[in-house]
Amino acid sequence: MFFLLSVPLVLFSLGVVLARSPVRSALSLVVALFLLAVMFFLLDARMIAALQVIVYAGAIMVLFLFVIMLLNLQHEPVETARPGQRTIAGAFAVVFALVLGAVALRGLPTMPGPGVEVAVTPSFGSVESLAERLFTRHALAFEVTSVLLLGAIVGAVVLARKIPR
Amino acid sequence: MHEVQPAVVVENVTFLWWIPLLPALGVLFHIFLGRRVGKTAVSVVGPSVVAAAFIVSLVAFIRVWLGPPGLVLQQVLWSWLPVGSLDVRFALQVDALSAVMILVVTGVGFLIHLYSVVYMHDDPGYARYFAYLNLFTVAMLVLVMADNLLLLFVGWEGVGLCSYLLIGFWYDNDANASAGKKAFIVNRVGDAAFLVGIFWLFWSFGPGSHTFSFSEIAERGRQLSPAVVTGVTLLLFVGATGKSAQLPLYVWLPDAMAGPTPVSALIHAATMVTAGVYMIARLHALYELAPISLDVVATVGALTAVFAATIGLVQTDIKKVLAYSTISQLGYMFLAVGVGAFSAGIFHLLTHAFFKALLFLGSGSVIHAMGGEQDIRKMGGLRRYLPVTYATFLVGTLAIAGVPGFAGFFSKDMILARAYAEAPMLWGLALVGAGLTAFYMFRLFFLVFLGECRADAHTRAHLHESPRTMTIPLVVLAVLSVVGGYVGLPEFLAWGDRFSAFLAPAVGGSAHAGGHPHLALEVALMGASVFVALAGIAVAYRFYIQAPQTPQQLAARWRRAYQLLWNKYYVDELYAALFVRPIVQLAHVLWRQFDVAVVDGAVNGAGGVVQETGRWLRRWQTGNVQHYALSLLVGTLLLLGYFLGRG
Amino acid sequence: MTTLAFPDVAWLPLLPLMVIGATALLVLVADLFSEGPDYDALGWLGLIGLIVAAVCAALLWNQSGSTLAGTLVLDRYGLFFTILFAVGSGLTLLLSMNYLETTDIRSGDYYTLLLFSTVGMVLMATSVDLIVIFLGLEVMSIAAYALAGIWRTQVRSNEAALKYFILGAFASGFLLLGIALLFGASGETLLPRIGEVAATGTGEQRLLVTIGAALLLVGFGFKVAAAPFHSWAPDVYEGAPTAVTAFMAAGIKAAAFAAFVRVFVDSLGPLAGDWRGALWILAVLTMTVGNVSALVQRNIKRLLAYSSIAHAGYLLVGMVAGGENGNAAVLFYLAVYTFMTVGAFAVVIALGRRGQPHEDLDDWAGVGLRSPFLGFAMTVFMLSLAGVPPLAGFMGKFYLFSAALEAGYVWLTVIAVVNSLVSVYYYVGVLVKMYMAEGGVEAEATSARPYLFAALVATLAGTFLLGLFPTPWFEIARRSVESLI
Amino acid sequence: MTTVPASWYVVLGILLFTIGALGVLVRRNLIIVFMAIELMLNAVNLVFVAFARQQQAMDGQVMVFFVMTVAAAEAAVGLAIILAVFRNRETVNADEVNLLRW
Repeated sequence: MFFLLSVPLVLFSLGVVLARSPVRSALSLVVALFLLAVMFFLLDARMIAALQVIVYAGAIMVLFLFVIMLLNLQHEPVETARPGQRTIAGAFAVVFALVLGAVALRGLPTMPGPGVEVAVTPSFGSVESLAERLFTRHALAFEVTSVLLLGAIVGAVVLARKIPR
Repeated sequence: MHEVQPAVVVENVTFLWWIPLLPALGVLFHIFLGRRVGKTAVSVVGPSVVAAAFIVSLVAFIRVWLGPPGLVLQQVLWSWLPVGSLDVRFALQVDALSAVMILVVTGVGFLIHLYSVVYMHDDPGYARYFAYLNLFTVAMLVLVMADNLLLLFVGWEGVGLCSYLLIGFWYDNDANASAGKKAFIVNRVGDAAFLVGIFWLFWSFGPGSHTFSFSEIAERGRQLSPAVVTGVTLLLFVGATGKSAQLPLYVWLPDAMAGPTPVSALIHAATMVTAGVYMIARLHALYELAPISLDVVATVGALTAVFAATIGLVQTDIKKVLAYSTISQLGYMFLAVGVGAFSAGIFHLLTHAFFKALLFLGSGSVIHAMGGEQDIRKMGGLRRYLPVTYATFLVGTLAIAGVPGFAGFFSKDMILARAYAEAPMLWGLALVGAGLTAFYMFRLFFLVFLGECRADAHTRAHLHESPRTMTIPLVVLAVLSVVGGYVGLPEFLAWGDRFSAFLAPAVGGSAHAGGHPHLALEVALMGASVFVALAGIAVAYRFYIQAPQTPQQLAARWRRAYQLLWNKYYVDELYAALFVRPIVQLAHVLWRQFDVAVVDGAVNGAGGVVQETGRWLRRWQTGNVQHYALSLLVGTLLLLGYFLGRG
Repeated sequence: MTTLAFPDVAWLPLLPLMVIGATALLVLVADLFSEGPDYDALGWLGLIGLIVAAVCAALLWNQSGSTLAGTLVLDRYGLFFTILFAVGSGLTLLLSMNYLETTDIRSGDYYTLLLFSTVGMVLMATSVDLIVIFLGLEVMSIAAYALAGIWRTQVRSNEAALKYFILGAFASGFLLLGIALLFGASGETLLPRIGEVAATGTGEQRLLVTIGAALLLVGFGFKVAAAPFHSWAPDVYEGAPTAVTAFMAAGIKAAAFAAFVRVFVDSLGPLAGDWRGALWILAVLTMTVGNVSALVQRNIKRLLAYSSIAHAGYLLVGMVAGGENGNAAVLFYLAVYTFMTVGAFAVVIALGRRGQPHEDLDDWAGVGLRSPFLGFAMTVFMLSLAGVPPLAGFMGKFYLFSAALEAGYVWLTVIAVVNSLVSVYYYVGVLVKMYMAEGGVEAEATSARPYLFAALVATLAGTFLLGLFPTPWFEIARRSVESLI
Repeated sequence: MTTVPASWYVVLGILLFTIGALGVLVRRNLIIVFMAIELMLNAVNLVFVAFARQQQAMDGQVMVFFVMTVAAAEAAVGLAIILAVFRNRETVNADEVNLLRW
């Protein structure tokens, strides 16, 4: 099941990065996000999986598509490509993935705490359990998100509002 | 040498701060009102604030002089850094050493301010000029009145800044700008060492309360390991070689002559460049704990003295000659402090301030009269046109050449006598330097004032003596260049060495405390230096007054006499071939190859490398956001690599 | 339905935060009812709010405690930074009030965003929960992205916002991944718990923590503009509206350091052996790149940007030194830096006019002579930045470098001293332009711009005060770091 | 069904993170660059959820909630910035936004 999901996930992610048309990139991203939601579900994060679909695939991606349509950008701007940069960036990215991947593989399996194969309590990942943590232990962070969103709204409005003549 | 440390008597007073404050008020006046109130007001305020500071300094001096030996006037303005292990205060102090220095700074400073009133009168940046000059005075006063090393560093940086500004005063001239830059870069090197020295000293004192005051440094220095003291003192000395233009950091000073002449007189001859000597004298207790450092100081001083003198032989720019002679004379001062004759070094500092300021101001008067010409090959015979300048310049030349009776003689003799006792090799070097000094100074004098006038007709028609405001400082300085030496006579004459006795509480044992040289020996040494000086003068006379005409004229008229003279001249030739020419050539080599190529190259090179690096780094800043992101990723990888490499 | 036990709220630790937040909302609402073109009232409102917040923080000085499940603490460290941010933002507000008149920026939004950003900064300094620190950083940054681009008709302002945003979000990704790894190692995001794992965890846990620390270093290194994560800074500083640049140089850098120091000292302290070496390298690189690059700059804002990078390097020296003195020196220097850099930018603003920003150094020729006050102010700020005694910058460097020496980092100190001496070159270069050349522009009389004048006087006073009487302030900084460690 | 260890999910997350970072580095279109950043954030979310499962700590899932909020806030401001750039320059090509340099 993991491989069934992860292979297309990686492919669609690459699609985001490699597709020529921005719309195709965006759609690849939507699919990747859906696949991620399924993964969350597999990891007993039910509430998060639902939020992923609603907030990400639903709201944020619509915003992206909206802007793409607004700017009417059908194709990638002419590539003034420096092939060097792609190669270098690719090489560094591969090294980065290898290093961190190796660390994760080395560091994790023997870590204390149950692995994924161990069952969890039924309520793990439910709305209640999430809310229970969110409104107690993370009450401050939760309040801060309101400030964050308000600030973002003000910022976005300031920047995108029609320029007064 | 310093067994008897006279007890220090500290007296708290409240008037010391007026000494730097008065010129500081002058700075504010010039900057904020200078352009509005006009030149007359600036001309009055500029010199008079310094004069007022001089009067206050005089009061301080007299109180120290008449007070008990070892009296230190002190004014604590406020506690600057009373935290934890530090208790540095903003405190001014005047002991015997500082008393001498503030008199020099304000006294000579005042005369040079006065002189500038006329000299700079037509300059559009008149108020600006006086602002800088006053500011310099403030910084220099802080430097010499500081009671701790940090405050001294405040002044140290301040004078450097003013010097930099004043060298580049005529900013529209590229040479000036680059000279200013050079001074700046070279002094960075020195200051870096200086600062590291201060930090190291602070660090090595370890926990406990530090005031960084000089008395504390003297006291605690004894508890430090000799290696640390040697290291610290050497680093501080590197700073001094930068500020006081010693080997190998002297190169900026000749270029600094691009600034206005009164500036050269004040900053680059009389006061700022002596800061290094002052600093070592001030920290004499520390230096005395580090014999190696003292040896280095003395050796560098002696080498510089000879080295700069040889270069002085072949210079044709009147101010360049004086510049190299300044470097050379500073070398004598370092030699003095290096052999432990701190009061002799300060004594020479004092007399040098008089006669070198005189010579610079005199050269300014000459340049003024010649319409800006500085090439001595185009001068000559100026005696007729500039009688006052001529007479005073002669006094200055006699003084620097070490002719008996003039100030320079006494101070240089004191140094030589002590050097002979401590390090005969260095004494020999210094003696050679003295001869060379007499030679090139009189060469300068002869070429400028005697013989035929080689100026073009236009310049000659405009030759005139400088106005009173310029000649009065000359005369005053000339008088000082004579009588200034009599405060420190050799022990066996009249009232003896009052100067060293006065300074003794501040800089440790008097010059002769290490045991009197035998009277006969002292007289012999004196004779040697007199002989060398006179020989130098004689050679100069022969070369630049007699020789040019003699060969041809005599050859044409009297064959026999010509033969005779020819033979004599042949001796001269031989002599010249054997001694003079190699020296001259060496001088050329040193000047052209070493000075210009190596040292200049190194300085410009170091600056250039940094600049180039800057340009190179700049190319990475492409403006492309993805390049930036890439650099971020690369940085991340390097960090990860580092952390994993350790773990 | 389960009942949730909402944690007990101790309100005192929240007080300064809530005052600033309430002020932001108040300004936001007031903006709806105010008619242009004079928005001074909004500026005053913000200023009063910040002053009240600073006073509250000062009154809480001897209190301590925590609130909301221990995620927010009341300690001197946080209070010190709260006051510092209030001062920095207040000064920025003050100089903005005259600056905005010369731009097309609508003041109401501007002030609101500035205050929101300050809220984020205070959160970064007072929280001990990584997730709250991250959210605070985002609150601060998102407002700052918008502020950088707030002069919408200016292409340079747009570009600055874009670069800041793309790179900022990119760096946030790394920071977040770092937090994720720390969470993976400890199952927590509270700093003390992570500290325990870092100290006593198994080898695998510590491996994760180490890598997480490296990634956190990237995120914080980016925000403080440490090389090689500095490349955004020159472009963004140059392009952003000048008042915003001042805010970034003073406030945002200080906030990033506040979180940086707290996270690394408080929770990653056991790994100090690892990260000190990395910081050593970063410090050297940052100082050198900043100073050397600044030598060849012609634009004053860009020059100050590189100078700001170099200063991040000096501050890292203090972090490497560590201990009470090193960390206190960082705090002290941040306070010093706030005054001098805001002051320098204030002079830049004073020289600009509507449509003519006068940011090229050639425009500065002779300014010192024509406008003695501006010249004097700039001289003080430049010399202070260069570290010339007895100004504040010197004292700051003195504390930083002697802390490094005390900790035994001799070479680092030497490199830092050499660097600060190199920096004198370009700072004095500005002075030379101002005093030694002719032909620049005429500045508007400062008396016509009272707020700007007030900001200049305040920053000058700060620069002198911290330089001439540093002790009580350093003592405060020292007390502030006592609560760490 | 879920028999793979949590570390595999973490590795997958890191892989996705890297793909996102690669997108930031190589794409010219600023909107796609921005989408790549969103992908990076999502990759971190996966890491959080995996850790949460392994540690049996709900906090990891709460983190995801916050990251989503941050992503939404960034999206709002980021797209507004890109819009503003487009209005002034008629381009969303990263290579053409390079007035500020050196």
